[in-house]
Amino acid sequence: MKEQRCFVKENKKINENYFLMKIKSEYISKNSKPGNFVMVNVSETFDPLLKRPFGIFKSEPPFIWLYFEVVGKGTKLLSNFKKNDKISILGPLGNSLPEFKNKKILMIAGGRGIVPIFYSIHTYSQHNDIFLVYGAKSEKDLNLYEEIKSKKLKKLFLYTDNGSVGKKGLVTSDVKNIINNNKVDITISCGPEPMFKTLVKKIEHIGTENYISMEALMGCGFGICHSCAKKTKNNNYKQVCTDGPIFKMEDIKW
Amino acid sequence: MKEQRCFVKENKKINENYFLMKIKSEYISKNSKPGNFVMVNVSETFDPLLKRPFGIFKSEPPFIWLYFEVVGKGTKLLSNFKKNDKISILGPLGNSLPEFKNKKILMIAGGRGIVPIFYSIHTYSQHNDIFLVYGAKSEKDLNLYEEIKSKKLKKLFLYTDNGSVGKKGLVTSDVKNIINNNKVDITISCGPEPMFKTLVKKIEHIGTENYISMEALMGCGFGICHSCAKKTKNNNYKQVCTDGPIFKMEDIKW
Amino acid sequence: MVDLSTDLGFIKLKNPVITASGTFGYGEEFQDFFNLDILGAFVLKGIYKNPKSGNSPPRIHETASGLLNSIGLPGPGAKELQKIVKRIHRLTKTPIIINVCGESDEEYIEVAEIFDKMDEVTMLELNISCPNIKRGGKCPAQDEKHTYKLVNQIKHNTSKPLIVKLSPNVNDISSIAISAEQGGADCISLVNTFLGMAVDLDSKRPVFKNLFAGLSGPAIKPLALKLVWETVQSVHIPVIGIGGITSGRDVMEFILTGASAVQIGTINIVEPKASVRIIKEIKDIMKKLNIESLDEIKGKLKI
Amino acid sequence: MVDLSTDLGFIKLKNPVITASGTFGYGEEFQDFFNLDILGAFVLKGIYKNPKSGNSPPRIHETASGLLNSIGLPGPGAKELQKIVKRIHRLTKTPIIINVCGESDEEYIEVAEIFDKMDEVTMLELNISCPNIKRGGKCPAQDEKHTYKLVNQIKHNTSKPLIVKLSPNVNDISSIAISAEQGGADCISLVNTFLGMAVDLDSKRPVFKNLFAGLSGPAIKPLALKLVWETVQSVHIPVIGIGGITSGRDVMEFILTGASAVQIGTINIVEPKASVRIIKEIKDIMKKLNIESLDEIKGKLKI
Ligand SMILES: Cc1cc2nc3c(=O)[nH]c(=O)nc-3n(C[C@H](O)[C@H](O)[C@H](O)COP(=O)(O)OP(=O)(O)OC[C@H]3O[C@@H](n4cnc5c(N)ncnc54)[C@H](O)[C@@H]3O)c2cc1C
Ligand SMILES: Cc1cc2nc3c(=O)[nH]c(=O)nc-3n(C[C@H](O)[C@H](O)[C@H](O)COP(=O)(O)OP(=O)(O)OC[C@H]3O[C@@H](n4cnc5c(N)ncnc54)[C@H](O)[C@@H]3O)c2cc1C
Ligand SMILES: Cc1cc2nc3c(=O)[nH]c(=O)nc-3n(C[C@H](O)[C@H](O)[C@H](O)COP(=O)(O)O)c2cc1C
Ligand SMILES: Cc1cc2nc3c(=O)[nH]c(=O)nc-3n(C[C@H](O)[C@H](O)[C@H](O)COP(=O)(O)O)c2cc1C
Ligand code: FES
Ligand code: FES
Repeated sequence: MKEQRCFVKENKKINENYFLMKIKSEYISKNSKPGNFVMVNVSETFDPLLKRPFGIFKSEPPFIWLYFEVVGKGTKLLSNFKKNDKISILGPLGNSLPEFKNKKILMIAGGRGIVPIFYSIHTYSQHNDIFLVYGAKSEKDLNLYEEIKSKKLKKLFLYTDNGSVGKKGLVTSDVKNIINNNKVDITISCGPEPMFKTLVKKIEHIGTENYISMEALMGCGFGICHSCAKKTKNNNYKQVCTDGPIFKMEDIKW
Repeated sequence: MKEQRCFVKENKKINENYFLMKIKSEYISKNSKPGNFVMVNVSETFDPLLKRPFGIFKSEPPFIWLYFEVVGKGTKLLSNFKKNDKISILGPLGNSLPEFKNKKILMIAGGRGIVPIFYSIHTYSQHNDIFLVYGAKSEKDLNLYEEIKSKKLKKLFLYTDNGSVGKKGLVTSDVKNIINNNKVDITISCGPEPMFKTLVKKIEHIGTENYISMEALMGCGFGICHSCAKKTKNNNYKQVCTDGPIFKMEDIKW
Repeated sequence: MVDLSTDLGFIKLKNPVITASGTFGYGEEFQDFFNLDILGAFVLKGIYKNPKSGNSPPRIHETASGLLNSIGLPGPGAKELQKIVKRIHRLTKTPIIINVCGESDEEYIEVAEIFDKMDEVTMLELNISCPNIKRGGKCPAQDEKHTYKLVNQIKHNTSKPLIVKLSPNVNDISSIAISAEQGGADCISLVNTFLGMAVDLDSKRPVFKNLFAGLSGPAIKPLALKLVWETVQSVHIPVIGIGGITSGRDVMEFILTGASAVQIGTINIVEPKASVRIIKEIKDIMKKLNIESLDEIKGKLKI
Repeated sequence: MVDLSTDLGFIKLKNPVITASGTFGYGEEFQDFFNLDILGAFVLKGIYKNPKSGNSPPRIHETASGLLNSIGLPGPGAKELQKIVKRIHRLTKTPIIINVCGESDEEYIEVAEIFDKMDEVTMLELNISCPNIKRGGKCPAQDEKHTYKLVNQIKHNTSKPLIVKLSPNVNDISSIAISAEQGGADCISLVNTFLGMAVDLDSKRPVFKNLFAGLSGPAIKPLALKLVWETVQSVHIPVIGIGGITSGRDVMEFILTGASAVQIGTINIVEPKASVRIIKEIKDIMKKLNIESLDEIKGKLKI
């Protein structure tokens, strides 16, 4: 983990709300693993004051890619960065997924939850069978459709809220069947809180090993401010930034 | 006077500390006069909070040019603007110089004080004889040497602190002689406070009509915050943003 | 159609956006930017009985997301302001509020009386909280008894609705607010600026001759909101929230916290058309939240 | 060679940069970023006698150039911290300061006694100013008598140098500072965070369960500097300035104002190597100003 000033190499608008940013960082790209994230300084001034957390979408030394949604003031500023602008980033941060071999892995991604999932597909698809369930509001939010199709996937299931692409419905709709029909061993999921809540009910006791990648409000990203606390089943707090962002589904109190 | 979001058309580094920024604003360029300034929003966030004042260097509808020195946080941010970035500016602001015809005018510019002077040369050189005294720390700070030589000048006197170009010495060194030898009617000067102080002593009672363009710490730029107060000879305060920035030299309490 | 009007008891404003004293000149200066009719009301800059030239510069100093000021309330004096008031009243029917200042209780009373007589004036705002006083001095709003006494005297000598503007530089805002209410205030506005300080490393001097200056702007918003909350909890009269407001969202937050209206200050200096934008944003938020009138949200904070 | 050392009377620090409680973990977490030896001292995060899990989220809320926090002082308890202290003492010889917390006077005293016995601990900082207490509660530093009594009791039960950390949420900082001094404080540090509030328009709820939270960061710097000035004027013991410090220039401004050292807080969270940068900047400024030792500027504000 290091803080470095890096160069933005590209900041591509994928659609109205989503950007894909390529950043040059030898250090972070070489040391990152699926699940890791970075804290990004979106402004050189004190407003906004805090860095913002973003998962690592792809890492091909000496580059990493962030894939972000513009939701507020910080991400708006981030969307203004241009090629060759300097940007301070701290990373790689957080824990990561274990290694898997010869497993049937179901990945479940809702919206920008595709970020750690994409990295995981890249890493695990060589030695495992990957099934991907990817859902978004509408066609235009399924931004990475092409990028994803290029990956080595056993099966791809697409969902949109309005049915404009793939099936109409929630990403969680058929998960149980997919798991059973394909004898899935492991699930890895990332998405908004409601997605997790539905998912837990559906698959907690189904026998799969379930990993999730969580978001939380973060101050520091490296374990000192205690702002990213999440309650665990046994009523303790875990820190998403250092104990996570990857958790076992059953560890979290939903 | 209007606040508008405009496009930056160019932001050229002239040397380490100086930038020349071309901005598209039909409205400001058409309505500005020599002496006017604009308030520039250097950041979309609240840090820095206040806009920054800059003289209008050149105006050729639909464009205006600012010529600025990087001295602190706001001007640093301004130097980062790139072509096609949007920028909010309020202007044109302040009073302006009167019209002159068939006069011998001596312009005196120290450092970035060249800004209103350059605009004035442009405006007055057709119907008046213009003499220019321009001084800076060293050769590399005489950034606009070429631009200036292209203007229709009766005579140009250059000064640098170290003598690397022109005469070695202060911009004020020979002003008295220049005025006497060339039968100057009017002086227009802009520069740092110490330059004015010296100048006043040298030319206040010499019989010329002396205009100066002043700087002051500004909050609003349009007359409501009272932060730009300057004391006048009769111990009142004038507001540099609305009563100025152009003053008669003898009105100010030095 | 959303209804932005808000009832201060003694008057109904067409919307909750009032421009704050000292940041909006006499209103006239903003005519180039927008039609003054759109505002809920506007407060003129603070006025003493006699002309004042203000403090010697520097008068402002920028801080992170904030502004320190020690302007010193320059102004033409009450008599001259009366003429100006007549002039601006011809420009707009938006309620005009006079920000009454004084170096002594007597002066406060005199100034209040002068403007109380003017039909063009809708309300008086008693500025008992200006921090830009001499070193070591205290303003009336830093003392419960002084607040009570002064408000009470003015209430007895005037008939217009009286807003009392409080200082955040106190231990317990509730007790000061209650004193103002008991003294006869019809409404409380807060906050005025927070006392702060800046020094200049090169000259080794304080930036301001008065040593302290008043902090305003976005930096103070969370502090102001807390004081507004405490005030709303302790008095029965309406409260006008002030401090670091720059957006429709900020306005709605103050109203949710219990403010009946707001004043916007520093942002006027930075962005002259801020009020126009803010009023539009309020409408947009109300539509988004499916609120038809501000009463649906006013003071509805669930705690 | 500029001399950055500063004398607190009871101890000389190699430089005035101390990292503030709650923003520097136990120091260990910063090892990846820099060698802890460079610091003047560091304060561990606040500790109670027994383990505490902290407040329920959300625990932070960003404001303009500021941070509201209601972390609630989670920690492993005094016994566990003793082990940690031993471990970090092996990493660095930089003075370790314990930030002593308590829900009752007895708990403060117990915690202070526990760490008073540890050789690895250089100083105790009495955190009588944590704002993240139950709604409506007051911390000892908001009351002169309580401050005096508590400081006095702890002074009698311990032998290590005692820093007393004050709250900015008071009417008159001088009287509290004097109470602490009279109680036996060897040094005063201030400010802890300012009470602020935030609300969420969508849920119509306060952002924090505790309603209020503590504001820190650049936004508060001008307010903190003023309180430090007032404190320096009223006591004879050294003062450690805290509040919104992010640069060497800020540090020098606090020292010019009379602080003997500073603590840097929120910026550690934002920029983990901030202390390294700040120490370098102090050196650069001293060279530029032609100052060889901090004493040449300490408290030299010309007013
Ligand atoms: C470990 C981790 C990885 C993340 N990875 C990605 C990613 O790859 N791509 C992506 O687009 N986003 C990601 N996020 C979310 C991203 O950090 C937030 O969207 C961003 O911080 C919002 O900043 P803002 O200034 O634009 O929004 P703000 O103006 O601060 O707030 C806008 C909205 O976003 C919410 N929000 C603010 N901060 C966070 C936060 N830290 N976490 C969750 N919600 C927040 C606010 O509550 C508010 O509703 C990740 C978050 C975490 C914790
Ligand atoms: C009417 C007017 C016209 C101006 N025209 C030009 C111009 O054409 N080109 C140009 O480069 N500069 C011009 N200036 C000065 C310019 O406004 C300041 O240099 C700028 O505001 C500094 O901003 P900053 O954030 O970089 O500096 P800060 O970080 O705010 O401060 C850095 C230093 O600059 C000084 N400073 C800050 N604001 C001002 C100010 N408003 N006036 C004077 N000094 C200030 C500070 O005291 C400090 O010493 C003009 C100023 C005025 C009032
Ligand atoms: C430049 C300036 C001048 C001010 N003058 C006055 C004044 O004359 N009377 C008054 O009651 N308040 C005055 N104030 C305080 C504001 O009205 C307002 O209470 C304060 O700035 C907080 O609001 P804000 O953060 O929105 O600016 C002044 C504030 C500023 C910044
Ligand atoms: C996240 C966080 C946690 C804090 N925890 C403590 C603490 O445990 N004990 C304490 O005395 N102060 C604590 N503080 C206050 C800081 O030590 C410091 O006094 C305050 O933040 C002001 O300084 P700053 O503006 O540099 O952050 C905490 C502050 C923050 C932001
Ligand atoms: S974000 Fe600071 S501890 Fe996790
Ligand atoms: S800058 Fe505000 S009155 Fe001149």
